[in-house]
Amino acid sequence: MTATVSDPDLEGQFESTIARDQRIEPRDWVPADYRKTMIRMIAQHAHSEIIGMQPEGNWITRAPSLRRKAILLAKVQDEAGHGLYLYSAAETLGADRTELTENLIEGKQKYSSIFNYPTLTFADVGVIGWLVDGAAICNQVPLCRSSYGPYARAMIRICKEESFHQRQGYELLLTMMKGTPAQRKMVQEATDRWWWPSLMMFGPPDADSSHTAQSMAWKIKRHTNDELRQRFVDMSVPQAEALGVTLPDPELKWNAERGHHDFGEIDWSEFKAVVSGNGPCNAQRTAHRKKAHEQGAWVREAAAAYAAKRAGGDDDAR
Amino acid sequence: MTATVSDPDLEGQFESTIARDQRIEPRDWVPADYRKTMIRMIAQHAHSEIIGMQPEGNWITRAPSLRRKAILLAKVQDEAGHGLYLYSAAETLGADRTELTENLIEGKQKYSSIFNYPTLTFADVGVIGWLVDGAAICNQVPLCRSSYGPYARAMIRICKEESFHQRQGYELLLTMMKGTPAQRKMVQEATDRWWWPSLMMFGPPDADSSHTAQSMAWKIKRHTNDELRQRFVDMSVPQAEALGVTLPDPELKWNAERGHHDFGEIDWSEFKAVVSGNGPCNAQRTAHRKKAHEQGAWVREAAAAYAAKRAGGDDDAR
Amino acid sequence: SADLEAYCLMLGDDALVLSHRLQEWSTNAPELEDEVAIANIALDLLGQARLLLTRAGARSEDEYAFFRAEHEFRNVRLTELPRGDFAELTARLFVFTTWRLAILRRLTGSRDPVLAAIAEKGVKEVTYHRDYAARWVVRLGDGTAYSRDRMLEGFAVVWPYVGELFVPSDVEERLVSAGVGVDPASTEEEFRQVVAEVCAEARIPVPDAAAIPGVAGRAGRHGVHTEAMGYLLAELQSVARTHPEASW
Amino acid sequence: SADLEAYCLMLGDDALVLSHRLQEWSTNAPELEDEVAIANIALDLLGQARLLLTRAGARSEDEYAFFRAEHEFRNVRLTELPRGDFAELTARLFVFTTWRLAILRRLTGSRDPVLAAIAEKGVKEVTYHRDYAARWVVRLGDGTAYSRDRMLEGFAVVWPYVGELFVPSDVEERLVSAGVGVDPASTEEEFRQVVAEVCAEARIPVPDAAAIPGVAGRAGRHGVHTEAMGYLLAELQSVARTHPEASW
Repeated sequence: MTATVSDPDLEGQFESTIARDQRIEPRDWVPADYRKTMIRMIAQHAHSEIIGMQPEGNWITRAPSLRRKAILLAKVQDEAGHGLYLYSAAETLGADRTELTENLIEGKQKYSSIFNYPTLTFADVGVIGWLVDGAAICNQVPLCRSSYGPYARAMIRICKEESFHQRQGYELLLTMMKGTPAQRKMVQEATDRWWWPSLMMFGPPDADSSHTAQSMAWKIKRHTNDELRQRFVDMSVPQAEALGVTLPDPELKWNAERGHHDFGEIDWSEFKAVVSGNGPCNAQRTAHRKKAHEQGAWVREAAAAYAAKRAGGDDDAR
Repeated sequence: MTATVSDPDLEGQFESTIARDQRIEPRDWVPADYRKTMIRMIAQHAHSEIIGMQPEGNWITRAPSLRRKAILLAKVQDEAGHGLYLYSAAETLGADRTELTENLIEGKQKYSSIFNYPTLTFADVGVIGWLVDGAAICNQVPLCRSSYGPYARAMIRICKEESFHQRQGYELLLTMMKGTPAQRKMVQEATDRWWWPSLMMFGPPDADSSHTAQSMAWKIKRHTNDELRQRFVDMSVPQAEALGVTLPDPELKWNAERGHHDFGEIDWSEFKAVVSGNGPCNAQRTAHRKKAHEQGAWVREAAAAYAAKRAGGDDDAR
Repeated sequence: SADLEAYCLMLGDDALVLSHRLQEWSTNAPELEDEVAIANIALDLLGQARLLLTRAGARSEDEYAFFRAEHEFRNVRLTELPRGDFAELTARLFVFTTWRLAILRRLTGSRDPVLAAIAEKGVKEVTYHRDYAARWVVRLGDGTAYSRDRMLEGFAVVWPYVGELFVPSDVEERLVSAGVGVDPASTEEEFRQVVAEVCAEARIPVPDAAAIPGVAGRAGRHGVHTEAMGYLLAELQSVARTHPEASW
Repeated sequence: SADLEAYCLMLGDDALVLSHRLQEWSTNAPELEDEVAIANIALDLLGQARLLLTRAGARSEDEYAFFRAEHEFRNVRLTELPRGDFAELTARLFVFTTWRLAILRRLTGSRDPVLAAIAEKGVKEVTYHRDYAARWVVRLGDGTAYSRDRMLEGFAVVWPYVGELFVPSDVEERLVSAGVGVDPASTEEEFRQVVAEVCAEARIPVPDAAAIPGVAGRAGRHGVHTEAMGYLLAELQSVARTHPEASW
C-alpha cells in the first residue's frame, strides 16, 4: 500500500494474482481504480444491509407469533452484523466507516434500490425472504470468489446466513398458503408487488451497464446482470408453483429452445426513477437513517470522551 | 380597581354586595385576599379542564365506534373551551394567562387530583363521564351562584355542558352493560378504580379544610366538602343500581335515620399523596403539558412576530 | 353500485384518516385556541367520513372503519403521513383543504342527491378549515426566520404527496362520465392558484418537488399505502377488533 | 396450578414487554454495535418469555401474548414505559437487568425443575445484558457534561418505577413458601449495592425518587398498568387479532 504512482512491477504482480484466481489481500498493492471500485462496491453492499433493516424491521413489533418475531428479529440483527463485517472489509482498503455513513445519509453513495419499496403486510416479510434474499444470493454467491480477499470471506459468511433467511421466508409463505383465504391473498398480493422490483435488483440490462466490463476483468464480478437475472427467474418459477402463487407476468413461460424461461419487459423507467432517488420510500429510508445517526451523536461523543479520559489516566483525579 | 390600600367605604360596599347576594364585577373594588383567592380558584379550575383533557383524550384515536369517537372528541374540545373561558375570567381579575400556564407546568398551582389517575380501558371514558363529571357538577352547580360575576357566568355555561357530558358517559355505560361479558367486566373494573378517587374530589373533610370558612363567608363557596360529598354519594347509589354495577365499598348502605347513605372511610393518605404530587400520573400529566407548551413556543413566537410586522405597516416593504 | 361504494370510500377515507391524524394533536396544540380549532376540524372531517361511509352503503360505517384491512382503505397517502410538527400540520391541512374544497364544490352538482347534499355541507365546513390553515401558512411563513424555515420544511415533507391528488382512478373516471363524481384533475388549476396566492401572502416560494410514486403505479386510491398506515390502523381499530362482538 | 401460571406470566411478561420496547430500537441505535447488542438482548428476553409463557401452561405462548387483555398482563410497569432516548434505555436496562439477575439467580434453586432450568439459562444471558447496560451507565455518566445530564435525566424517568420491583404479590408470597418462587424483596439489598457500585464508577449520584403508586395499591403485578401499555398491546397484537383464525 506504499506506492501511489503506478509501478510496472507491482502492476504486473497484481495482474498475475488476478489471472491466477488468487486473492488480493489488504497488504497487497492495488491500482487506485481497483481500490476505488472495490470500496464503492463494498460500501454500497454495507449500506444495503443497513437500509435493508428498515423495511423488515417495520414488522418486528407486529409479528403475529412469538416464533416469527424471534426469527425476524434475528434476521434484522444479522443484517446489522453483515453491515459491520462489510464496513470492516471496506476499512481494510483504507475507507473510514464514519465517512461511509456520511456518504450514505447525504445520498453520495447508493444502496440497493429494492429497499425503497414499502412493506405493507406481514406477508412482505416472507416474500422479501423468498424473492429479495433469493435475488441477493444469486448476485452474491459469485462474489464469494471475488478477487478481494476480505470481501470474498465476508460474502461466504453472509451468503450462508442469507440462504438460511431465504428458507425461513419461504417457509413462512408455505405456512401462510396453508392458512386462511385472507393469508393466501396477502401472499399473492405481496408477490405481485415484489416480483418486478426483485428482477430489477440485478441492475440494468448488460447493454446499459457501465461497470460490468472492468469489474469482470478484475474478477470483482463473475457474471453479467442479465445472466444472473435469468438464473433467478429460472429458479423462482418452480418455487412459485410449489407455493401456489402466480408471478405477475403474463409473458413468463418456458422456452425449450433456450432452456430458460422467457419473461416480460422490465419497466426500466421505474428502475431509473428509484435508482435516481424517486422511489416510494427513498426519502423515508434516508431520513430515518439520518435521524437515527444524528440522535446517536451525543452517545458516540460520550463514548469517545470517556475512552479518552480513561486512556489519559484520569482515574487518579477521582 | 384603583385602591390598593383598604378603604372603609369600598370595603363596606363590597361586604354589602356580598350580603345582598349580588355579584361582584370586574370594575368593582375587592379586597386583595378575595382577588387572590378567586384567581387561585379560577386558575385551578382552568388548569383542571386543561389537564383533564389528557386522560380522556387518551382514548380518542382508539374509540371503538365512530359515534363514540365524535362524542369523545367533542367532549375534549369542550374542555379546552372551558379552559379558555376560565382563563378569561381569571384575566378579568388581573391575572395573565401565560403566567398561569407557567404556574401550571412548573407545579406552582394545582389542578384537580382526579386527573392523576390513568385511563386504562374505554370503559373509563364512560365512568369519568358518570362519576367524575357527576362529582364535578355537584361541586360546580353551587358555583353558578358564586359572588364573582364572570366566574358565575362561566360556570353556568360549563355546568350545562358537563351535564350533557355526564349523560353521554352514563349512556355509554348503559350500552356497554347490555353488551358482552367482557364489556360488563370492563365497566365494573373501571367503576372500582374511579369510585374512591371521585369521592376525594370534594376535598379533605371539613375539619381539615383550610379554605372553606373564608370562602363560604365570601360566598365563593356555598356548601362544605362533606355536604357535597354526601350529596354525590346519595345521587350515585341509585345510578349504580340502575346500571347494574357494584360500588366498591362494603360499608355503603342507606341510613334511614340520617336520610343519607353511610359510606366507608376514605383513604386520606392516598389523597394527600396524590395532592402533593405523587399520584400514578402527576409527573406524566405535567410533563406532557410542559412538552406541548414548549414545542409550541416557536409557533406562538411566529404569530407574535407576524402580528407585530403587520401592525407596523411592514406591508409596504413587500 | 360498486363504483359508488368505492367512490364514497375514497372521499370518506380521506376524511376519516386525516381526522385521525388531527385527533393525535389533542392536548398537543401550541395554544388553546388551536386546540379548539384543530379538534373542530377533526370533528367536521369525522362527520363527513360518517356520512360518506354510510352512503357507501354495503356495510355499516363502523364495519368500514374498524374491520377493513389496510389495502381496502382508499384514502390518498397525504392523509396518512405521520403527525409531524405544527408546520407539517399546517402544510398538510392547507394542501388537503384547498384540494378538498375544490372537489366538494364540484361535487355539489353531482347527480347523486345524497353526495350533492354531503358536499354542500362539506363546502361550508372546509371553507373554514382552509381559511384556518392558510392563516397559519402566512403567519409561519412571514413570522420569524425560524418559523419560515420550518414552514418550508413542512411543505417539503408534504409536497411529494400532492401529485397523487390529481390523478383520477378508473372508478372516478367512470363516475365522472355518469355525472356522479368529480375529476380530480379538474381541480389542479384552482389548487395551484390558491397555493400561489397564499404563498405570496406568506412571502415564501411556491413549493415544488417530484411526486412520490406508488408501487407499480398504484397508490392510496388503489389501496397501496405508506408504512405509516398500518400503525394508524392498528391504533384506530384496536379496541373494536379486541371486542368484535361488542356494540358501543 | 393457578399460582404457578400467574407467576410464570409475571416473569414472562416482564421479558416479553421489555423485549418489545427493545425491538422498537431496531434501526435506531447510535452505533451498529449497539444495534446488534440491543437486538441480542431483545432476542434473549423474547426467548425467556417464550419459555415462561409455555411453562404457564394453560394456553399456548401465542394465545398468552396476542389474545390477553391489558389487565391480564402481569409485567411490572417499568418494562412498559415508552421507548425514550438512549439514556432512558440505558437506565431502564441497567435497573431491570440488575433486578432480574438477582431474581433469576435465586430462582435457579426453585423446587420447580423447569423454572430452575429456565433461570439457569437466563442467568447467563442477563449477566451479559447487565454488563452491557452498566458499561453504558458509566460511559454516559462519565462521558461529556451533556451525556451526564441526560443519564441523570434517564434515571429520573425510570427510578420512580423501581419501588414496585421489590413488592411481593400474594402469588409470589405463596410460591416463596412453597419453595417455588423468589421473594422480590430479598433482592433489594443486592440491587442497591450493584447500583451504588456502578454509579460510583460512573461518578454520578445514586438515583433517588419517591415510588410512583399504583391505583389503590394495585400495579403491574395485579394487571394495573400505565397508559402506555394499551398502545404497546395495540401494536403487538394488531396482526394476530386481525387474523384470529390464522396460523403463522
